[in-house]
Amino acid sequence: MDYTIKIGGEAGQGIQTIGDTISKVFSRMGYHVFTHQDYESRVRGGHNFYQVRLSETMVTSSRTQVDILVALDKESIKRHERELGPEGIIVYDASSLKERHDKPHFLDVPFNELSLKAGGSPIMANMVAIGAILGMIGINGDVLHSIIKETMGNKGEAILKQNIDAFIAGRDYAKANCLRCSFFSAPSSKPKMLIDVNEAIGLGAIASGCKFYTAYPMTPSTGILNFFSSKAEEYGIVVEQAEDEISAINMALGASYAGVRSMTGTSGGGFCLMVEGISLAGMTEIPIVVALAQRPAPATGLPTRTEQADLFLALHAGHGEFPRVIFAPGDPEQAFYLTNKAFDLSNKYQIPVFILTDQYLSDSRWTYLGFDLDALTYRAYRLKGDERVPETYKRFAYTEDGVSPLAIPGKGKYIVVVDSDEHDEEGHIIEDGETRRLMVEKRLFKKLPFIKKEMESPRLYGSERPDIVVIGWGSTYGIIKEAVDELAKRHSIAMLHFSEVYPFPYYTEGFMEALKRAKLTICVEQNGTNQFARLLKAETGFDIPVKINRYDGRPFLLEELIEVLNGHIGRL
Amino acid sequence: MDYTIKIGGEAGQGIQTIGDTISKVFSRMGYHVFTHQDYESRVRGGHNFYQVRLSETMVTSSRTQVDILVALDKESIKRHERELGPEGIIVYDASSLKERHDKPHFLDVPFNELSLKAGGSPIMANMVAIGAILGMIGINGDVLHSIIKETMGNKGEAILKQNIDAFIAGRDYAKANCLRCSFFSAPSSKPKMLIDVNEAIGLGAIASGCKFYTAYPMTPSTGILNFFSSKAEEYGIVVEQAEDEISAINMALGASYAGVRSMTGTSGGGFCLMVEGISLAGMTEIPIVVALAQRPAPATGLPTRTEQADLFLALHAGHGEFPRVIFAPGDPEQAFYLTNKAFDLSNKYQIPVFILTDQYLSDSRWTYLGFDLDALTYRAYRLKGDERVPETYKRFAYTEDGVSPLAIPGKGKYIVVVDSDEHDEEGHIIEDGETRRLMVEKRLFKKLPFIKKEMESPRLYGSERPDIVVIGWGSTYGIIKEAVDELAKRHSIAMLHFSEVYPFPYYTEGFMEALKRAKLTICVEQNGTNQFARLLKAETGFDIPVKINRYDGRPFLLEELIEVLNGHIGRL
Amino acid sequence: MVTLEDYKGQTPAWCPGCGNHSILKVFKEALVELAIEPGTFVIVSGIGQAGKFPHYLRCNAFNGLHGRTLPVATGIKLSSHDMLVIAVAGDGDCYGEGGNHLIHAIRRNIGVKLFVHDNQIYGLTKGQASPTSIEGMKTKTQPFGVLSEPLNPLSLAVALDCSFVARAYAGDQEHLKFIIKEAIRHRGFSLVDILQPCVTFNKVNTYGWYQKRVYHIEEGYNERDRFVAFEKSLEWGEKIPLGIIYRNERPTFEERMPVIKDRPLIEQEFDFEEVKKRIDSTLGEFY
Amino acid sequence: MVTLEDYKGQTPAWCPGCGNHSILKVFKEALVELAIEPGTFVIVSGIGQAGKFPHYLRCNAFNGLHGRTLPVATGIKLSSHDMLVIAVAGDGDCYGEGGNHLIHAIRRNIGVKLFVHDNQIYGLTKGQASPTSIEGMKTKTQPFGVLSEPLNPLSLAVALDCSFVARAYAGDQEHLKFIIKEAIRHRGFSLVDILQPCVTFNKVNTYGWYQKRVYHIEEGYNERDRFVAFEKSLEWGEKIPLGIIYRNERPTFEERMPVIKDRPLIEQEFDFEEVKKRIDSTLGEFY
Ligand SMILES: Cc1ncc(C[n+]2csc(CCOP(=O)(O)OP(=O)(O)O)c2C)c(N)n1
Ligand SMILES: Cc1ncc(C[n+]2csc(CCOP(=O)(O)OP(=O)(O)O)c2C)c(N)n1
Ligand code: SF4
Ligand code: SF4
Ligand SMILES: [Mg+2]
Ligand SMILES: [Mg+2]
Repeated sequence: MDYTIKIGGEAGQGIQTIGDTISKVFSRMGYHVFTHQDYESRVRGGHNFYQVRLSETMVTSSRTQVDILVALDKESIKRHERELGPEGIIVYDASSLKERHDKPHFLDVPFNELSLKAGGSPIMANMVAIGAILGMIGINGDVLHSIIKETMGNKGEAILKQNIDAFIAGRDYAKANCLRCSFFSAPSSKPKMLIDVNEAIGLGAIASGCKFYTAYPMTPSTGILNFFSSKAEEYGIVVEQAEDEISAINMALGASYAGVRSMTGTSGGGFCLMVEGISLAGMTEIPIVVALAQRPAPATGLPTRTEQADLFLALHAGHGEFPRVIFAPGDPEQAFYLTNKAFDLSNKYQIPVFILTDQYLSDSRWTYLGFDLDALTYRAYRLKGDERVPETYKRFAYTEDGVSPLAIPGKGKYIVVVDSDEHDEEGHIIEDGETRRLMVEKRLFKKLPFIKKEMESPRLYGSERPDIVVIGWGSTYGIIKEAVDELAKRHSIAMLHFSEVYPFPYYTEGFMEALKRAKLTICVEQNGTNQFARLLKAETGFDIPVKINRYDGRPFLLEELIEVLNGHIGRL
Repeated sequence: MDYTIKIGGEAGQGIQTIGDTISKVFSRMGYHVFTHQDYESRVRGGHNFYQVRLSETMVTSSRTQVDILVALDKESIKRHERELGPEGIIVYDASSLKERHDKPHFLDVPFNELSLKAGGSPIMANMVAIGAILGMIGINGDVLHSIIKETMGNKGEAILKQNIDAFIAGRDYAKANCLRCSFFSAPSSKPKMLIDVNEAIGLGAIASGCKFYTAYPMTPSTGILNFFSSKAEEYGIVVEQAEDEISAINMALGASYAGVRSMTGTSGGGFCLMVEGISLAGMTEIPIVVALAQRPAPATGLPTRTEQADLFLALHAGHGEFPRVIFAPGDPEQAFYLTNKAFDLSNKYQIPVFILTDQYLSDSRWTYLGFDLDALTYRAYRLKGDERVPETYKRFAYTEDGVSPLAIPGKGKYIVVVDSDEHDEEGHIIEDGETRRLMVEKRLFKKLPFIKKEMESPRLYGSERPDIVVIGWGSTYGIIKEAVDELAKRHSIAMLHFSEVYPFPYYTEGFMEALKRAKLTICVEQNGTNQFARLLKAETGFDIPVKINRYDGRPFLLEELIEVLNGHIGRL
Repeated sequence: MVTLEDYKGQTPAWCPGCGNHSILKVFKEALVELAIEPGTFVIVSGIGQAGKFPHYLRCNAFNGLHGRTLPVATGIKLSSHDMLVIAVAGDGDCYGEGGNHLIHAIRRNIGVKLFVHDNQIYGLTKGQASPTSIEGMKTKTQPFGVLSEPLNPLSLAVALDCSFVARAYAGDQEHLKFIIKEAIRHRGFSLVDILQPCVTFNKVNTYGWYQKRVYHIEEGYNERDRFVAFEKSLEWGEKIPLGIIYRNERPTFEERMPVIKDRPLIEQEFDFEEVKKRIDSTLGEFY
Repeated sequence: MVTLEDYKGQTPAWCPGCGNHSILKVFKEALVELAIEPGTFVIVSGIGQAGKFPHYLRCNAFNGLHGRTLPVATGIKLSSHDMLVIAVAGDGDCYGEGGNHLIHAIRRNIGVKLFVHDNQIYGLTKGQASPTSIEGMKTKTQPFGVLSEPLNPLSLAVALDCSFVARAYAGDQEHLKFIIKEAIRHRGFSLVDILQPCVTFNKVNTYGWYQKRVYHIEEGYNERDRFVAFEKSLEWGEKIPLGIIYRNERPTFEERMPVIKDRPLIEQEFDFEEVKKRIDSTLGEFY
């Protein structure tokens, strides 16, 4: 079982409800699910779609070939009919689309009529559609009942019943009328967790003691702000929508100075506005975690599409020289653990740590059996309370490893002074060259080797001594992984995936060996200028000869990537 | 004749007046002059100095060894006595310093007393000091008379006379009392031009048709704003101090869109705030020139000191991918011509061009015989007027070289639409991947090869087939040049200086050959992380083995650099 | 003669029923009635639903960054001050991200006409509170409701002596048109805050909500009296005044900038050879 | 007992005669009189002459970026709201670069006490016009004199319903001390604009200039009436009022933020094991 269901239509037609609901049904039934979304920068109209892949084995990417296309408008048929697989079916409501298709791969389900019959409103037409999808695959939908109850619980029994009736009507109609339907459902198993990367980052942050999140809304980073907001009360988190991104990062730095683990998140243009604040974090050695959800740029670009073109910006954001760490998780699970590591390193070394994601990852959901909370780390690095901090406390005391003890202001007789100017050990402005030199060495040179040691090597997945290595970073993880799985049937191939992107780890021998002995190395990036390949070259000297780039704002899809990879392999 | 005069004292004591005036006297007398300044981020007090080197041959750096130290306070003696050369003299006013030195290399000149005698105020004590300096070297000071007249012309005859009397008193006193003085003045020759890099940038911009300069004050870039302000009326330039740097760059982009060549300038933190605007320039393909005067960072850092640590920031400022050009002039002359080239390239390719300087360069003055105005270029790239622009004009029309015709809005029936979102040929928002792909190719890939062809190779100075190559960029030009001149007496050595820093020129063979065949290559940078050496490696694969860095905010001085270079050469 | 046809632009991507549609319609009508040709003026906008405005009518357009409408408009106006320069912004755009520029544009009294589509919400980013959102309003990012006092743009403008301050309402088209025309005719900086229902995300400030509250400022109101204006600007809640709140005739920035007094900057031809000669004499100052 | 000695900090790098010296002196005295211990509060500042302030007395200090004083202070206050959080800024710092944050800090009514050292000039960068510089003032970067209307921070604050708005003068130390104490005692956000002569660069607004004009607001003035306050805030020129212009008792932001109502954020201990258990149950929502 490996089906792809695509729901297409205009913004505001309920595509997201349908997609979210069926994914939840599938994951709760124990299937593996991968979803991705494609939408325009508008609130109503245009053309959007939501793609759900389900399987009884792990799936981590979207496929080109569609099995069930739910067309909520004509445009969806026009655009996506060609994507239909040989057994594929297009479900639509002929009367509301005002167009009838008589070809055998069309199934007309009167969404509206059935929902009205069930006593429902137009929103319930979506329930009929959900019913039709499940019916076609042969899923009964008991799970759906409870999901409907959970999400609509407070809307009253009557609405609830109408929804369920609508669902049943759709399901039964599809069962009865889809004579060509050859789908089957694998036996269900243990419920899976269905989660996206923004939720995973939020959870990872909360589990790491983050108590302060401030941001200015910006797609696709807003999901993190939403998540924090939704958990603010429960976990006692101060969440504040700032007046702009400059304020957001400065507030977060204020909170961190005051002793609270804090974080901010943004996207391209918003990140640009934080660049000066990042430099301030560098100078004042205040721990801060910044999530940067990339989208196609320059400027406003394509606000709801995907790209991986802000790596160099993150690498060099902020004037002057100071250490930083950059993570680029490949999936929500990595995001969860890396966010935890981000907080730990940021507080341990008193540096800014960036978590890079992108729209594709932000709008994808993945299934897991669960997250291992015992793999999380929490170490309190702050000096706390009068008893442990001497009155002569110096915020920037010179130390062996460059890390000075970090005390909390207002809690004793000592004082905590930080300064954006170059400063002495006490934090006061200086002018002399010698102190400057010592502070650069403390802040930058002394810390760097320790930070490098913390970095994990990239993940080599697939053949252990591969002829072909496909290199990726961040959000291409899932798709490269599946492509490699597929190609491994005929080739000695492996994926080398970097989720800890910078600084490069010290002991690079392991993966460098794989790169050097491979006959073919290929770097896959969602950008036009091979940013990661250039970074790898700068850091290791290794020049990846073949690059696959996509910069039209759309993610790679499985069959497409396999085809391009095959093309290169064929030329070996 | 190669004398270094250092004036030391507190901010507000008139160090700058003395330094500026004597430099002007020397340059007008036809000597070559090089000056540099060292001052604190305060308006009164602290310790500052101004160093003037004069010679009958070209000088392009500051020396460690001082010949005449004018000590306006005790601190200056404490700090700088040790810098005195074997024939050196310290001039001071024992009564105002309330300390007397009887060693032979001290010359007590009663600045205050003599100025009071000349009927003057404390400011005139500086005139006495100027007189003393000139008297010691044996300069009569007729030139000074006219300089005083030019700068104080409007203050009335009485003041003028007092000043000249004070000068004469100082001069004659020094002549009579400096028995140990062994200085002599070479015969004077054709007057030289004495200019700094901010003035040169301003002049270069004006000569290139720049009519709009907006900025927010920030040391050391403020000099450019001052210069534009001083010439606003004469040249009809709109100069506006913006409310912040974000406004400055956006205003400048507005003006450029409207058809006016425009520019902005700033330093570290201010540049950070412009980063989003730079990305906007990239997306809208609006020509813009940005001067970035570097200073030690991160954050506020050392606001009045020098560093070259924002190269990577300039290289990657702005989210997303778009072309840019970076110049880093080595002296005012290069700055003048490169600013002209910056405007030309920026308008030709509709891209942002950055001019990187730093505090050292901003606060140094250099002498020249003159600038060659015939070497300037001006080409009007704008479509102008109804007659030449069709009503169907498309701002972002696809073209062979990626450059679309640029029309001026409001001048005809056509319309000019630009958008920070991804857009079609007409400038309207789009969502589809195909247009996106085409626009990335137009904006970035098509233009890049043409831009690369415009770049000049770095300057190889010294031996033609050098064993030793000393590499630098930007403001280290003058010092490396003189160091190489000195070392060339005993070694086969050359300087390779980059003032056109990015993109790297196509035909790199010339200089690459020199690098490859050299026995020793050394990169000299005013930063801690070898930014230029890393860029060179990334662009050419060549790894410079030896690096000389300084990151305490102070510039290299000649003898020091020679010594360090000699150390490396000795190990050959 | 300009007709509405001449103003045909792209098809709006706004939700059906959105207040922006009325504003667009009325705006075009006002331009036609003022006989302004499409190619002769420019609209600068930021990012947001309002930011898309200039794409939907035929005009010169600079759709810039979120929050940065006014600096761009100022740069254009200073370059080409005989051209009509209009700025269109959202409430988040102009009072949130771009708040600083508003203050300083008012101080300059630059002759830009600013129309803020004030829907008291972030529309394009799907319903977060804006600086004008009502206290207590719950959204996905204001889990405890809005905790800040809403910004009153009109009071702010009056306090800063803004030379034209008005409020209009997307649901009152005739009046809106009148205000648009007055704002365009005004010499200095004009701020028009247009109440614009967002039918999708703002479920508080609906057409009905506004309809019940808005009224036209009474005849005889002295829009030149700053104290009266301040008092009027504070009216909000049960009664919301529409009209010109405040107006003065301070000199504009472009009038005060000497170098463009005689001729717009863009009309001052650059004569390279002539300038080189002058530069040559300027270089003389450095000897 | 705290004494002035306890407040000894670095030696000021200000010019002799600068108004900042008096402010510093009076500020320390006020702290001593309020019996505030050096380690118990924090001063946040930006960049400028005023920005150096916290180095010159013994206190917790965050000397941040130019213009960004208020966001930092807000972050600190929200984290540790039982701590006194003071913000010190220059006029360029706070009304120029940081103007947007001022607007929104006032909206929030965050309990930060802001003191603006208003010398009507950019001091540290050597004499450019600031947003409060008088019209027509010529400087090296305003070759035609200042062309904009000066910003009136008090009117702006009153318009935004700022909960404490006052003006003081560095040359009137007793009164300044009174205002500093009142501002510190006030619960919500306080804005104190302190007229501070810059003896080096501002040759217009000198001690003499101020001395001739300032007067204490008359007894019986109703500082709780917003209209009266607005009128008073506009007084400037021949007569410049000193005193509390406006005051109200709006709830503060920290009082309204539910999660810190009971205990400051910083006091809410993070119990890793306990949180992991709760995360475990939150993860349940994703099944
Ligand atoms: C620097 C930056 N930050 C954030 C965004 C994301 N963003 C786009 S529009 C918008 C707010 C929209 O609200 P408003 O300005 O009120 O306009 P509306 O959509 O309501 O008309 C935001 C936050 C952005 N584009 N740029
Ligand atoms: C982002 C940024 N822009 C510019 C500067 C340069 N700068 C430092 S202080 C200052 C203005 C000082 O004026 P004000 O805030 O009034 O303080 P004052 O020195 O008068 O007390 C400026 C522009 C900076 N440090 N950072
Ligand atoms: S979301 Fe609101 S503001 Fe945006 S188009 Fe829809 S109704 Fe209008
Ligand atoms: S420059 Fe002005 S503000 Fe700065 S210290 Fe001197 S007198 Fe004070
Ligand atoms: Mg809005
Ligand atoms: Mg000031």
